Amino acid sequence: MIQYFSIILMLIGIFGLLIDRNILKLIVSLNVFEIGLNLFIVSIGFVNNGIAPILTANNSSSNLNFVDPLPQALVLTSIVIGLGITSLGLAFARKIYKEYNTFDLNEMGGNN
Amino acid sequence: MDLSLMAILLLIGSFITYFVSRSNKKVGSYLTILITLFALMYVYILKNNIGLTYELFGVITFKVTYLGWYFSIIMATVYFSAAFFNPFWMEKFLYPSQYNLMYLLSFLGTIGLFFSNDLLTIFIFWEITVWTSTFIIPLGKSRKAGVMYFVISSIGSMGLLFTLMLMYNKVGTLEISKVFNMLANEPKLASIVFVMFILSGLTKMGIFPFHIWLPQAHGNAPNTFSPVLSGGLVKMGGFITFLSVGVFPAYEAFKDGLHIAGIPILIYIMMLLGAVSIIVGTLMAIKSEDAKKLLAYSSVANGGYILIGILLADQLGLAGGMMHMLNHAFASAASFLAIAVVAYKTNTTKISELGGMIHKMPVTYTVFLISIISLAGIPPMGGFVSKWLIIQALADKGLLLIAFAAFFGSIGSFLYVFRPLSAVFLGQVAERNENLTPPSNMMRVPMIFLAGLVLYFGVLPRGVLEIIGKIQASVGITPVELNGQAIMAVNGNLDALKVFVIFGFGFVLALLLFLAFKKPRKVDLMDTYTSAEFIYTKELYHYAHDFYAPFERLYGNHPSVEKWADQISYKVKEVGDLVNKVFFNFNPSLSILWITVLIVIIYLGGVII
Amino acid sequence: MKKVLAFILVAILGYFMITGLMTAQEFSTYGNVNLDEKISRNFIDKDVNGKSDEIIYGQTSNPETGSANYVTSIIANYRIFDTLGEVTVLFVSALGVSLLFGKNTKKYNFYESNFILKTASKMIFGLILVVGIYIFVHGHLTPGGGFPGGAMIASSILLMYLADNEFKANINKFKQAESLSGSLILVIGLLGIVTSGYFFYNFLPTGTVGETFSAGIIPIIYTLIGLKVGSELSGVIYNFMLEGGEQ
Amino acid sequence: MNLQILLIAIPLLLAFLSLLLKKQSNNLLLVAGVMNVAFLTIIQKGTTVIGGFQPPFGITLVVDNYSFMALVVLNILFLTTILMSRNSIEEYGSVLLVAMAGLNGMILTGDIFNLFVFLEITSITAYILASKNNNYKNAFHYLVIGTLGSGLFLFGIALLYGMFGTLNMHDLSIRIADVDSAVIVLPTFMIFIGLAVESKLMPFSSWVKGVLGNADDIVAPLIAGSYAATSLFVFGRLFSQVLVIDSSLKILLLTITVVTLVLGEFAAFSKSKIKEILLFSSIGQAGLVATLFVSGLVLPAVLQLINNVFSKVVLFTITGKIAKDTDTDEIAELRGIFADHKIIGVSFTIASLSLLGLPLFFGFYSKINVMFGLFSLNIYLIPALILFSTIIEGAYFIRMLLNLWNTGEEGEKSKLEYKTDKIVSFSKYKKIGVLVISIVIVLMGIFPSLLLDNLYGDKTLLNENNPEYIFEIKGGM
Amino acid sequence: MNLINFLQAIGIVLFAFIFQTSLTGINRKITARIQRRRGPVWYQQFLDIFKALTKTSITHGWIYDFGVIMALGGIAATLMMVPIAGFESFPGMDNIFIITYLLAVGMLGMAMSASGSGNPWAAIGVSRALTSMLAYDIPFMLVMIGLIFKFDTASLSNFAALQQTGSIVTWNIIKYPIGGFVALISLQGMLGKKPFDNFIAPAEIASGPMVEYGGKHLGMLFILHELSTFIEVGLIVNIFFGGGPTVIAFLVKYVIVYTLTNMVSQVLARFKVDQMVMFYYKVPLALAFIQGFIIVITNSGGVLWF
Repeated sequence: MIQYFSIILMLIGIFGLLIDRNILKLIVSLNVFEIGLNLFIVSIGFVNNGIAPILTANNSSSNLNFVDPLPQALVLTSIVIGLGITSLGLAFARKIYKEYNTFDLNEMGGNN
Repeated sequence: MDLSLMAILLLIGSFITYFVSRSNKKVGSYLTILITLFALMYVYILKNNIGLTYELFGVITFKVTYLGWYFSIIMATVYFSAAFFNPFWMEKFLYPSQYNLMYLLSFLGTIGLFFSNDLLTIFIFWEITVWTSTFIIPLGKSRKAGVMYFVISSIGSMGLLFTLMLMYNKVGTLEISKVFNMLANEPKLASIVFVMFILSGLTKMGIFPFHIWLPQAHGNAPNTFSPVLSGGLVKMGGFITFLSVGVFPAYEAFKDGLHIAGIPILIYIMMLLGAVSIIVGTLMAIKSEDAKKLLAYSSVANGGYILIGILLADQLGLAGGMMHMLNHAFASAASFLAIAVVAYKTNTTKISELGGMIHKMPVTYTVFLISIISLAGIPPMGGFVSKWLIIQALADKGLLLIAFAAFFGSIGSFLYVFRPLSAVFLGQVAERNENLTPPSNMMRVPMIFLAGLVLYFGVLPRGVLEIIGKIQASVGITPVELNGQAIMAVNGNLDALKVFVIFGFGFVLALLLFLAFKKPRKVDLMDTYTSAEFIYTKELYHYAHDFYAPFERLYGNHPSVEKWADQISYKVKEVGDLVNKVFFNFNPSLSILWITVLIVIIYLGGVII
Repeated sequence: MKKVLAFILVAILGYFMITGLMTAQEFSTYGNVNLDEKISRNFIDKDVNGKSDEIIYGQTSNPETGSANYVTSIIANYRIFDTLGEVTVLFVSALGVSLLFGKNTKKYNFYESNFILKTASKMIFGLILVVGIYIFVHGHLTPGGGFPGGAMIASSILLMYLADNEFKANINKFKQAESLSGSLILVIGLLGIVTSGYFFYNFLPTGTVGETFSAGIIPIIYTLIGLKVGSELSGVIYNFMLEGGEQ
Repeated sequence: MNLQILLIAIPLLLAFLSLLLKKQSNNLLLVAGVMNVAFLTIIQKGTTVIGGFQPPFGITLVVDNYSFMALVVLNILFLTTILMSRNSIEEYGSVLLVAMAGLNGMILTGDIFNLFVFLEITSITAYILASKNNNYKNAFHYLVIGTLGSGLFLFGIALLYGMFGTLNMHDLSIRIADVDSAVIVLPTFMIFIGLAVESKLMPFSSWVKGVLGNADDIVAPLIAGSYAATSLFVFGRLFSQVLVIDSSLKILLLTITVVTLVLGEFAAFSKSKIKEILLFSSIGQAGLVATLFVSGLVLPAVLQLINNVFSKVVLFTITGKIAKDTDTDEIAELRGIFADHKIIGVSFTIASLSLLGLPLFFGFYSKINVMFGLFSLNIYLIPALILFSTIIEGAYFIRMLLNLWNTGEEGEKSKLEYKTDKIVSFSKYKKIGVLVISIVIVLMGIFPSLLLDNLYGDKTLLNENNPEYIFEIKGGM
Repeated sequence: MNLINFLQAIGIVLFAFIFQTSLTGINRKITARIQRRRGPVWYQQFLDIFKALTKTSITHGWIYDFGVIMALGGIAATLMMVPIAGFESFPGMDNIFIITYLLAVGMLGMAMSASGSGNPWAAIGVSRALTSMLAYDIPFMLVMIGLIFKFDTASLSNFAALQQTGSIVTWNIIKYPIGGFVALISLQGMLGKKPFDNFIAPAEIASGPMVEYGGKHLGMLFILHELSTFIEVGLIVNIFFGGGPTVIAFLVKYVIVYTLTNMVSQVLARFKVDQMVMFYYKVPLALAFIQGFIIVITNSGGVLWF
């Protein structure tokens, strides 16, 4: 079930990208999209009544029913990448604000 | 005599010329004369090894044939004689060394084209010629002309490339003698290939509706290059056209299809295009105000004759077309050179600004007279023989429409021929041209040479017709029948030599009559009867503008292909702007919209399938 | 109007995507994944380079990778090249931020900071720092690792910035730490080539699964990553804190 | 022991170190570039695994004919670019170092998720470069589109992993080979979008205009040269080897690419600024190359790609410099600019003519190969469209060249006194660089075997899709 | 081609000159009668010509003289090729196209000399002359194409011979009435008779090609005019009226045709040059095409009606 909600999150992000003109909102929409995506990736790896892929004193054998650890690793990577991009985007946003004194793409004009 | 060696030598020579001209442009321009002369002689000697093949860089293959030899002799002659003018223009050019380089490279391209043994070689040299000459044209008055020239030529090369690829994919070889054979019994494919292949010929020869580049390019190119363009490069189209009916089994392939007066419909349509370009060229030449543009339009018309003659592909027509190619090459080159002399002295080619040049440069006038009445096909010049052959062939086939165009062209040519004769050379000399120095002998030499050739082939056409006969025999057409100097046509024959003698005899009679009476009194040109008007300025005496006003009125508002071309380019621009607005908006969400839409489309496709 | 259209479009898209997922058998029902069809099975059994028997917490010694946390074993060992990549991503984006704000000099002052806030945040600062360090040191045993740890360190710095107007972290120290730790990571990788011909080869003994000093280079790398991430993020925060100096 | 990892590791290491020695970063960049080109001579073809974990579990770096070609092209391009425009690098040395590492990684990696990571690295460096000279708005535009694209790319990867449970490309290709290709339509298209944004296919390339339209003489050649080359090479590897699709999707992809080609040329025709003409033409060229890759013609695609990127580097370097010095790239204002920069002008001309595929230049060879390839597939519509677009291309390129060489308005003789009064000064690095590249273009045009013999063993003109070009992503399994 | 031929040629020229000139004189009288005048004596034309020749004239430079000589020479040469009643001074040279094109040489020479005089009126006149040439030649040529296609010959004597097989019905004017009609209209134009005489009409003397001429130049142009008239009428007679088995028959036909054209011209008004072009391209051209198509179709086995 969860993967459908993640899809819906992604769609919300795309919707935001479609209608928003405000740079910050655009960045937020991007983040929403990415979060949905990450959720989806994690959801791929879930195994029915599986447990977290960590060996501890309680569940000490690798023959236990672990969930797929690989998607989690991928998600970690993609989260960090998202972070980097967000910081860069925000930096751009601040520069643009310095230049145009607005966050609204329409008010900047200069199309073509 | 190795042909590929010659190609290499030309290549090296052209670059040597370039570097020499970097240091001293005069010397470089003299080098162009020497190199073209060398090439001319080299090609002439090549006649001994007809049928040999050569190879270059593993890709390019040459074969020496009568066809190639004939064409390259023409081309080399034109380049050689035009080269005499280069030294005088070196000062006027922005890039003299580049001019010399391109001049020789384009020459190399044409020679290679004529001797090439496979379609790929043809294409390579075709493109070389096109782009090299493209860089010469804008040195003149117009950049747009260069662009138009390149675009229309590349339409042609597109057709060439398409044919090439198609045939290679079908046959697996590119050798000209083999590649088209299988088409004889595949009419559908053959028609595609025929059209695509001859397209290149039409574009280069300036056949309607591709004629628009000639006036632009010829009219605005540097005066030293216009002769080459009109006398030389246009003939590449003739070469392709010859291949497309001589080597290409056109008549066999279409023998089952619809025929008009014994001509397959497809070829007939091409002939009609030729006819149209004769008429269009004539009418436009009649009304054009610039001497070079006038000559360019006359090349359009003559291109029509050449196309028709070659497409007839029979004993007379082909001979006529091929010979007309030679005559037109030399005649138009000579006339362009004459105009070049005038332009060199007076810095203008507008007819209405000139006049009375005969008093300043009688030799140039004579050359111009000879060459231009040969263009009009008036005896005893070469143009008359070839036009006579073509018209005989038309009468023999009974092609009325084409014949109408041919007659219209030849009579109309009297009109546009007379225009520059009278308005540029005759009449009063304008004040600003009063003290012109006569042109130097270096300019006179090539003009007299070419004019002499034109006259010679008009009086003694046998030599050239023998070569043409060999060419015809090589493609399985009965060679034109000769008897002494007389040409034996199916209905009636022409003995150019006798015609010349009789004409001379009549001339002598008239001369005697003239001398028999009192010597006339020489009066000034201003001293004329003007029906009680008193005019004191020579310009007012000079009737040059709107020479054929009443006739031009009749077709004043004609549709013009130039306008269509402009509209096409404008449409392309519009589409481009649309793309620019729709896809390259500065607003990211638009492209996100596109992405989303595309994904939806994908899903829809998934659902549908 | 535009919103409506956009909504309709997105709705159609969503409909298609969800139905598409429902029809595809891999995604239709949540969680019926058979790990044996996936390469992760070998990650869990730690038998990528040949069969090894069952891994037991606290007993198995010198397995392929020593970390008890499978995710860590993947991040810091099996797919460490990805991790290097993401470190680079952080690095370059931090670089970009510092390029954008490099000319800035003056620091934002959000509000007048008072004494209580300063002292309290100083105390919390220490705690957060310790926890962060713990997290990336124990990354191979417990959840967490270099990135969360680094993020915590950065958050402590952020706290100090917010709380204390006079607080001045030495940005050059950050930069040095960043570049040194990054270089060290690569050096370790190259050492692998020197020792055994494989980039990032785990050349240290992997020890017993579950012990603190196990898993070979994983803790070292995680520590370095933690330092690097921490300093990078702190640098980013620092840059965002600055203003003025822009033309 | 294969050293291709050094192509990535060394620039990365130098990038990290360059934070400490800020002053030296540009020299470090040059060092890295030179070292990478040097490494090309010593690395041998084969596969290496990271961390000693066998494929498909570990990450592999693959050097085969294809990627070796790509590496050669990329590193030489990169080095020449930074050498030619070293004065414009300013403080972006470290970024360029990372970019170098990322680009090499994109080409080398044999793991699809790792590809995503490197894609992100390169695109972030691209965003930063795009923001050079206060071009923030367009950079942000690029960032939004690029991020969404790579997000979709990741989505595709996730779907693929969910379906096939592996990330190694070769493993993936094997597993994909025995399922119906209709199954992978969605992930394939997602990945297509992700790469299309980077390799400038329409309609995903709206960023190009803003970014390249205002880029200077280091950013423009990089993005239109190295970045475009890399993303197209990766595109080729994925779509002609891994995600081999033969379904309605293929038709759609072909439609997109061909439409990109034609419309790109149209748009370029309608422009009057040199940069915009060039950028639209490179969009068109990207469409052409992508078309060839999707139809499975690898050799022609690679040749066309090489021809395109080398010419574009020359053109963009010169144009960027001109625009920088004269604050304009309107053709009409730059009439006869080459009159006193003959060398630059000649190189510009040679590059353009090679793009047009005229003989004596390498472009002719690639064009012929493209045509033979397409016709050998017995498809006639696409070649016809390509030829048609070549005409338009010729129109605007020749128009540009003639106006840049010759002076004077229409109808005036081309004389020196009408020359534009704009002043440009080219450094000797630029002169040498562009001249060398154009000489190479001419040489390869006259003796095309030079290139191929050294990389692949002998090729003659008329055979395409030679088996040796069908590269293999062996994971050692 | 030996001396005899040339002597015969001179003879032909002289004969044609004398005959046509006197015929012109007669026609001047006929014209006068039509206009209810007495008119000049029949040899008036000779007097005019010799008077002109003997007067001192002016010249505007060598091209002015050369043009006249070239024109007269060209026309004379053309005349030498026209067969009269099967008698040819130069056998085998009577190809229709050679004759028509050689005529053009005369025209061109005259035009050159005229505008060599530097008088704008002359240039204007020449432009009119050439334009009308473009008008009247083409329908005639088209008809000729049709006939050549039919008879597989372009030689005038052959044409004449082919029509002398039977009675009058073998004449082309009977067999191809449309073509004949077109040819006659064209002849009207060639001879510069009304309504197509705008370039050499008497009223144009002051503002036509002839404006500058006087003295022997004018005289030679008169001769030229007579000779070219002979050629043109001769063409028509040879092609459409079966030439002449005997010289007498030829000359009779000749007189009839010429006088007819002259009479027609007396009752018609004059066209402006553009009107003339329009006329020729409307009616005669269409007729010529019809005639041509009829010939071509029937010859290729097609049936026109029933």
